[in-house]
Amino acid sequence: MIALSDVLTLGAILFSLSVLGIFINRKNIIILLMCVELMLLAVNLNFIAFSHFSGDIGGQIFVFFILTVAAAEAAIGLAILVVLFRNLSTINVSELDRLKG
Amino acid sequence: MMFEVANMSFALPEMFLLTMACVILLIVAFFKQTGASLAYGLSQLTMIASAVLVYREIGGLEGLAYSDTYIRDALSNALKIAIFVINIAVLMYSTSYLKARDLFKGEYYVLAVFATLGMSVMVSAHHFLTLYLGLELMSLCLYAMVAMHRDSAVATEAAMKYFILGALASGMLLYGMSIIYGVTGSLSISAVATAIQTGGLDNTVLSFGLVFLVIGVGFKLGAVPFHMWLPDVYEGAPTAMTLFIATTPKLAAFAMMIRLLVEGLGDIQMYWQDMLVMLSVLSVVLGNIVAIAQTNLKRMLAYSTISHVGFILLGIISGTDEGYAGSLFYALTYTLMTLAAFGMIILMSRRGFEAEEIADYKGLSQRHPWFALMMLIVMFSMAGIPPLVGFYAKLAVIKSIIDIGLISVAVLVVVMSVIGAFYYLRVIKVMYFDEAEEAYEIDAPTDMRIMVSANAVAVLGLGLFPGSLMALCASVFMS
Amino acid sequence: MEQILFYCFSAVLIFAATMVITVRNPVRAALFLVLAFFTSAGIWLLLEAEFLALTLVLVYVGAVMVLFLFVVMMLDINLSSLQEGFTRYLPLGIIVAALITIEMLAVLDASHFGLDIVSAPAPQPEGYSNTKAIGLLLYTTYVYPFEIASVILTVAIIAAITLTLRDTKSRKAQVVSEQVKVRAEDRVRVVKMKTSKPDNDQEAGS
Amino acid sequence: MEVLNENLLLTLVLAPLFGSVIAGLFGKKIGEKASHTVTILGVAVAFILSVWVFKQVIFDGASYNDRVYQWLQAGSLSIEVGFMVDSLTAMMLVVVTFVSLMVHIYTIGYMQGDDGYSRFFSYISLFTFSMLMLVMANNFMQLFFGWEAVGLVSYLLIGFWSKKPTAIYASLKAFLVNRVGDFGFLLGIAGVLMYAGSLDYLEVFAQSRVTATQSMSIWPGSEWSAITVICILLFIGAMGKSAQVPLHVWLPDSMEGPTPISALIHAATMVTAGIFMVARMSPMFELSEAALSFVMVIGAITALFMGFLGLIQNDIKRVIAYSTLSQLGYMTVALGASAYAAGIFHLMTHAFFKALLFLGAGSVIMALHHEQDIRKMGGLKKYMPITYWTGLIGSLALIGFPGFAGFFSKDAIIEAVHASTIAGSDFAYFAVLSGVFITALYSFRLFFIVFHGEERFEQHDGHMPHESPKVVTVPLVLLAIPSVLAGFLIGPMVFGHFFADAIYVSSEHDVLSQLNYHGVLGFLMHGFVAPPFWLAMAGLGTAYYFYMVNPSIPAKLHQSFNWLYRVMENKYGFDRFNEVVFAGGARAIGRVLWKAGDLAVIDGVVVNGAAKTIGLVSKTVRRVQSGYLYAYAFAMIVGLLVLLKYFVA
Amino acid sequence: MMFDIPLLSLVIWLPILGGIAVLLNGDNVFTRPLSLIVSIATLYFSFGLYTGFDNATHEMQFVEHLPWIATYGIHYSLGIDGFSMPLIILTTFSTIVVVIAAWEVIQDRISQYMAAFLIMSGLMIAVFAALDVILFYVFFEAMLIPLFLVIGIWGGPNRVYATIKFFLYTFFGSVFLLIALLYLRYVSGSFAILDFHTVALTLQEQIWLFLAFLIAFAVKVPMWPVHTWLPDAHVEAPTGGSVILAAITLKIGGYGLLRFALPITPDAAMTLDWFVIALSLTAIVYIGFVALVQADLKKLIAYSSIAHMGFVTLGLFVVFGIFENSATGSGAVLAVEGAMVQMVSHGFIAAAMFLCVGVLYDRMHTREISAYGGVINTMPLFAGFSVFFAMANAGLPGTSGFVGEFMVILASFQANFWYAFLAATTLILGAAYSLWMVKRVVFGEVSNDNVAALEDLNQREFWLLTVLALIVLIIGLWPAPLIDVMHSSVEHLLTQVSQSKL
Repeated sequence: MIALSDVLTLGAILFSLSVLGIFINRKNIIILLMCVELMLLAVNLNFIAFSHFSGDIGGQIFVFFILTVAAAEAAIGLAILVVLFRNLSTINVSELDRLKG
Repeated sequence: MMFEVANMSFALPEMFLLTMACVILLIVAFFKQTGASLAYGLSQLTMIASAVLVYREIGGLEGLAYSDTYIRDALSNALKIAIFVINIAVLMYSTSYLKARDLFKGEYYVLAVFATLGMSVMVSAHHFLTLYLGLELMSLCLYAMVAMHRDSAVATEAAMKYFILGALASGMLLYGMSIIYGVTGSLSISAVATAIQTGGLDNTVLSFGLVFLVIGVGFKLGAVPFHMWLPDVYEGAPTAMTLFIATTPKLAAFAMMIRLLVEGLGDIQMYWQDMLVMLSVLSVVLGNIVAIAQTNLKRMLAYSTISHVGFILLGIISGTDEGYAGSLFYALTYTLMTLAAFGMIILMSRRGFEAEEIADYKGLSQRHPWFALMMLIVMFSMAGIPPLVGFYAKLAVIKSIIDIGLISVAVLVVVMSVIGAFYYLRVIKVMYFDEAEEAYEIDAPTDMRIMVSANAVAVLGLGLFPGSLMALCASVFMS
Repeated sequence: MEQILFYCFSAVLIFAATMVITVRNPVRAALFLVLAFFTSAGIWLLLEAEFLALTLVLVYVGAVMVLFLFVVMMLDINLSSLQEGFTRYLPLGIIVAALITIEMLAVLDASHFGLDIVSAPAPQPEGYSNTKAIGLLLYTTYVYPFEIASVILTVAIIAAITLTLRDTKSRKAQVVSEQVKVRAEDRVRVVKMKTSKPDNDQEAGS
Repeated sequence: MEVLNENLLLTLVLAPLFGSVIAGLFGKKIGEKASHTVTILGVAVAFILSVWVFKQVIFDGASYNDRVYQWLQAGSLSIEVGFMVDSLTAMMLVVVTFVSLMVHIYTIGYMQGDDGYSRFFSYISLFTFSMLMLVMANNFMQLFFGWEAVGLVSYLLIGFWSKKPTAIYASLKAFLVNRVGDFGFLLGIAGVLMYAGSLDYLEVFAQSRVTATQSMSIWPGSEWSAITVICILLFIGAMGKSAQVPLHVWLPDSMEGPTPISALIHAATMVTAGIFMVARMSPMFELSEAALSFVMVIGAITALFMGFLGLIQNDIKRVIAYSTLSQLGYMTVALGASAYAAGIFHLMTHAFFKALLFLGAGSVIMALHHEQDIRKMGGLKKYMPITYWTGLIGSLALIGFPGFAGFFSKDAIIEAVHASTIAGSDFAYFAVLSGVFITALYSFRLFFIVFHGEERFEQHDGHMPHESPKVVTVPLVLLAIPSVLAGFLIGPMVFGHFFADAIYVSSEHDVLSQLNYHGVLGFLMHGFVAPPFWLAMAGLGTAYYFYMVNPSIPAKLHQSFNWLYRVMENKYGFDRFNEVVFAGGARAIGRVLWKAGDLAVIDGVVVNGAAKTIGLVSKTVRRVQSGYLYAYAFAMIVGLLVLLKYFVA
Repeated sequence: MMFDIPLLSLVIWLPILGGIAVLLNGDNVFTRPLSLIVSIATLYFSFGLYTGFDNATHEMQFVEHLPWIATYGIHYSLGIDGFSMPLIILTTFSTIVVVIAAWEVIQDRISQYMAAFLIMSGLMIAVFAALDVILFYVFFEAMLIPLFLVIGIWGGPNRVYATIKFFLYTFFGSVFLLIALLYLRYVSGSFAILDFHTVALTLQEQIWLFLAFLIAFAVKVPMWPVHTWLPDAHVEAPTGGSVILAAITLKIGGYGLLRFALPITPDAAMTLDWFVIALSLTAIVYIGFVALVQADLKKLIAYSSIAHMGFVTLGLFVVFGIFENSATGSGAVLAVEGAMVQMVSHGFIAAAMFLCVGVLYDRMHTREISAYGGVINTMPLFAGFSVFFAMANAGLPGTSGFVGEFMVILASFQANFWYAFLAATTLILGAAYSLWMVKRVVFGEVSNDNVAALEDLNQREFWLLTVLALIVLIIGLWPAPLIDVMHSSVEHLLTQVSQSKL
């Protein structure tokens, strides 16, 4: 039997990995976007697990919406990325430092 | 759980907004030349009409609808009207800005109306799902708006940062929601509240989930340490977009905070209280201190926003209706003042001159005494000097935390507001005490001039007679 | 059996996720992400969320990840400059991530969510369709969110187009209606020129 | 008992004020003549009324003590402006108004042609008013008012020639030194109020026996008799005004002012205010032997040591100024010996002859075109007979030649001191006795050098010095008369009951009653055989020998006792000490407090330091906002971590 | 005492609305007369407060009470007693002085200048009349805005530093007041000052509240060591600014202590009286020395203001010592009334001194003492006034400067000999710095060509100074009318102060 805590642990690890990814990734914005996807994946895992263990389907509905929104988010994120690349000819995170202080 | 036709009209303003958004979208698509102007006119009409729609429903049926995903109450009515009305000014200001810079495109208005719809959904959300969707709807529009000035490197950089961090914060918020869902077994805020009230839940896990919710709220408001996006976005985005981001979304975020923390998790107030104290104190301290070193007015206002957010949180901390009312009052007046401040920046700017450096305001009082006076009013109001409305906002929230005995926090934040007064004074100093370096004319349209004046005068007028607005805020929470 | 599968999937998922954040080549990262999604879908199946598991594969792998790959390839990214090491910050990152994991696991451990506390649900009755259940809810209880989600997708389209679509003048597409409406005088202009009178300018000038 | 007419008293006081205001505000418009007329008229009215009051008080036993108006009321305390007229006041009134009148008249001549002619008249009339307020006060507040007002006028008059740096320096010095005295005086008044609960003289005196039993703790562990503290504090005021060591330093410098005011203020009236005050407070001083001793010792020191300085001065007015100091010392000694009447008597005689001497000196100065150095005088006898003779009378009175006014008063003091038994009386006796010799020596040194011997003055355009005009000589003569005759009032004034209603002497201190007084003639006769007379004669003889017969002796003495001369030329170093320690010290302290305290610590470290620190913090903290996405994410993650760490229950 | 017209509101709003009218009118020939008319009308109406005043009661008079912010129970609540009434008249009077003083001197943006002062005058009157703490605080703070602008716009070369320092300093002080007031409202459930007077508080609460009050008002007074804004502000301010600053603004600090610190937290005041007294005495002595070495005329007068205000705080806080030592208590009355008189008197004298400096500055454009010398030769009238006001500043009897100092010294002796001793040093120090300044500026030979070219007072300046001199003289010779109005209030205050709240 899968224990809820096991799934949640997996979710937590995924969450931490995505957080770590955002922090250590200093070069490529695309990977940052992927990290965000990973994080949403962790959240989804949580929702599905809770939904499964409580027998409430609401969680799954939520995941459904998250998937939808994530797709929309990815579209806009990539659009911004494209615009950014046109302006700067780079997607290097460490070169995005015009605004600071 | 059947579809309830009877309550269709609950979401009438949202429906109207959506319809109008689609209409505007079509108009923009089909009228290449006049589309933008038409879109502007229509979106203003939309805002007015939506406000009227909400206003007409005041005193009418209140409560939950659509399987508890939607709520109409005094708070939602008040905030929606505020959002719509303030957006009228926002649109007016930004139009003047956009026209001068080849950014005058219909898409802006489409996005603005959609963002307004998102805010409206957030304000009326009584379910994690609607809250999240509203938030995303609003955020996505905002991301796009920031990036809209496609040829500007800073704008796109700001958009990128805003987007990544926003997505990160959304992720955290969702994680928190999932935990709360796991504990309470419910996604509806009222059901969550009931579950917590019933008791028997694991407090550790609850507070664990709470942390993530607080981060999500803190990010949207711009509370330290989740504020990092804010200065960059304020500075990088075109002023018109900054204006948009800085005003009404804060009200929506305020609503989100109330819905989540107060209405949903009000019974574990003792947990989030301490967290918010930390966020609020950090915000006030950092916002005020870092603002001192700024030379860019927009960036300075960004840090000032951070400190104002700290004050808004203070009222929530108290956990009393009076405190919430104070917070609401603060949020509304903050919006009003920020509107005026950015309005002034737009008013002063023209093509090729953004008027966003503080030094750009040198000698304003000699060239344009009236607008210098308006800016003076706004700055003093932000600094919290009576008899301007900013003072009463601070008064209300400080009073609420003194009433719960957090006197040391009160002392700390007021001392920080003294420090904060310094950078507002510097703007006034530049306007009044320095000599103008170059002669420039204001070439803003008349409606813009009138609106900015009216805006600043409102800051003064509400300062002299804050009673009715305060009563309104109080009635939202005390009815 | 379920448990073993779960652990296997979990291991692969964690490995894939680790690779996503560590590989330098975004294409490989995207592919590892696809792997992560697939394994997740497996786990979701274990958790009886069949509809979502399939949606994940279809929507994410089929659409979103393709979009990612498309963008990666479309942009002429100088990969070499992006492939410099990140080892300097890795220790700090790992410490922070470890701390967060520890904090999170302290809450999410078996003492709060173990089987003895939250036991597995009874199996679904015969004939239960996860898809149908979701569908039913989606169009009744969650119709309002559903509508909003559609708006979000619309906005995403509008935003993406607004941002990326270059101004129309650069497009080479024909505008048929304009071609039809064209008149002769639009194309040919008869310029009446006087015979050369160089003195005029001088007179005017003098 | 008959009560004096209040309106007349008011007229008496206000008449000079009226003159002063007219001359002061409208002097330019109404002209010089009208100015001096109106002020002289005012003072004359005051003088006539004073005489009338004197007559009423002395012969008809009238008196007056009532309020004019209530100055203020605070709680149960009422502070009023009012008059108290008794024999002491009456006598002072006459002396003040008489001398003042003389000086007013004299001034017409002396100040002729001066730019500030009207102003000068305004000032001296204002002074008269102030002095009258002082002597007629029936309470401490008003006393203090008069006290300070005369100080103000003195300040204005010393600095009258405001272009002269020395004059304005002297005026500032005079005011400040007086203020030091007033400092004590005000504290004394505060003490009076505390222990008596009132500022009204009679109430205070009535309470003073109670006060005498009380003690106060100035610093922990020391109990002082309240009355002693109060009396000493009050006397510090007197020390300032009456120029007692060490607060005497202003008086010699005050000679920078025009000569008429040296006569009026710095010889006859104002400087005696301290003497008057102590006499007025006799019911209190009598209760504190310690205070009396203090008074006596201070007086004795002043009497002796200031006399010495008179010996070496070369400025005609300074010689007389030091003589004034010395004589004030005599009066103070008398007060210390509880011989108030003798002190007051000497005050009166001194007022006449010292005013006479000063005015005489002024006459000489005028004749020599404002030359004040006695080494540039000499042989003036034949040019200025009236001045000469009146000067001689004044000098004889000063040295106490029997028969002249000074003799009676001074001898009475010496006898009284001799009879006194309080601590310090032995020293005081020695001081006053030696003082007699010194007085005679410097007085006649001056006299001989100025009026006799060779003519050393510079001739202006060939004009020889000539006698002063009538307006100058008439006052000289009028003053000479009482300088001779006033002494014969010794019977009633010192040994009689003249001051019985005003001065209280406790029986154990009553030295005057121990003296054998058998009428004026007896006193006079006794004077010829008493040591003071012989000392005076010795002094006179020495002066004659040194400055008429063998003028080389002083020079030789100068050489052999050079160090002593130097000490004396430096006036015992008081001025230098004050200059360095007090004036310089105050400025140094001020500079240190300002630069180190205000500018460096409060402004520099705290205020601007805080601002700078905040600015620095701001600059540092903004670096956290590095612009890098991962830093922003990191901040959020740290925030998450902190929240998780501290707030997850 | 009922009046048909709300006199207090009239006196408050007339100058404010008048100021706005002046502002809207802009710079033209009407600006000055209009301002003058407004200020004179205000003075006229404020006399109504004096004539209609009932000396016999300590109750608030001319009371007005309207709801303002109903949600929080904040009222537009006005009223005056014996403390506020003299200060209000001082304010209305000073406004006229400022308007006249600026008549020819200010040429740049005259309407803004006049408007700022008129508005400020209304705000200050309101501070004295407010009976609701929030109303009080609003006016208390709002006052800073016009003053900030006045110093910043029409000030000297270093005005920016001075004005920001001034603003932040005072703002810093007053935020603690806000906290204290809100805490009191929490305890008492009301925003009315008079309700605060009766609310019970523990000693610890009182001490904290007291310290908050102290910081707020000590900065305003200003007490050592939070005084350093004043010299800078004065030096840079235009003459009118200095006059108002010295005449009124500082008084608000003293008034605040009277109105808040003493009656609301009497036990804390008693516990900490030594502290305030120590600061006051430091102000008197320390600042006296500092004033001595100033090379700038305005700085010197500014420092002297600090020293003089030391008497106000001293007078207010020696009452506890007096209660301890003497049974009669008339000393305490003397002390408090002395403090009040000192405030009023200092208002006139400091105003006059700053006007004198203004007269010189207008002609020579320097405030350095060393630039002057022998002014008496070219400006005899001015010299006369200078000497007079310097003497008044030095506390010469017969001038108003004497009365307050005299009362306070006399009273403080009853608390402790050394208090009086140190306070009395002002006799020497005050005279030293005042007269030394006069000596260097006024007396002596004409020191340079600039001085030789000086012109004496014109009619406007002459009459302005004359009126001030007369007032100084009248108060000095007969302070009873001034003091009589405050007896009842003082006695009431003393009963409040002597009754423990514990």
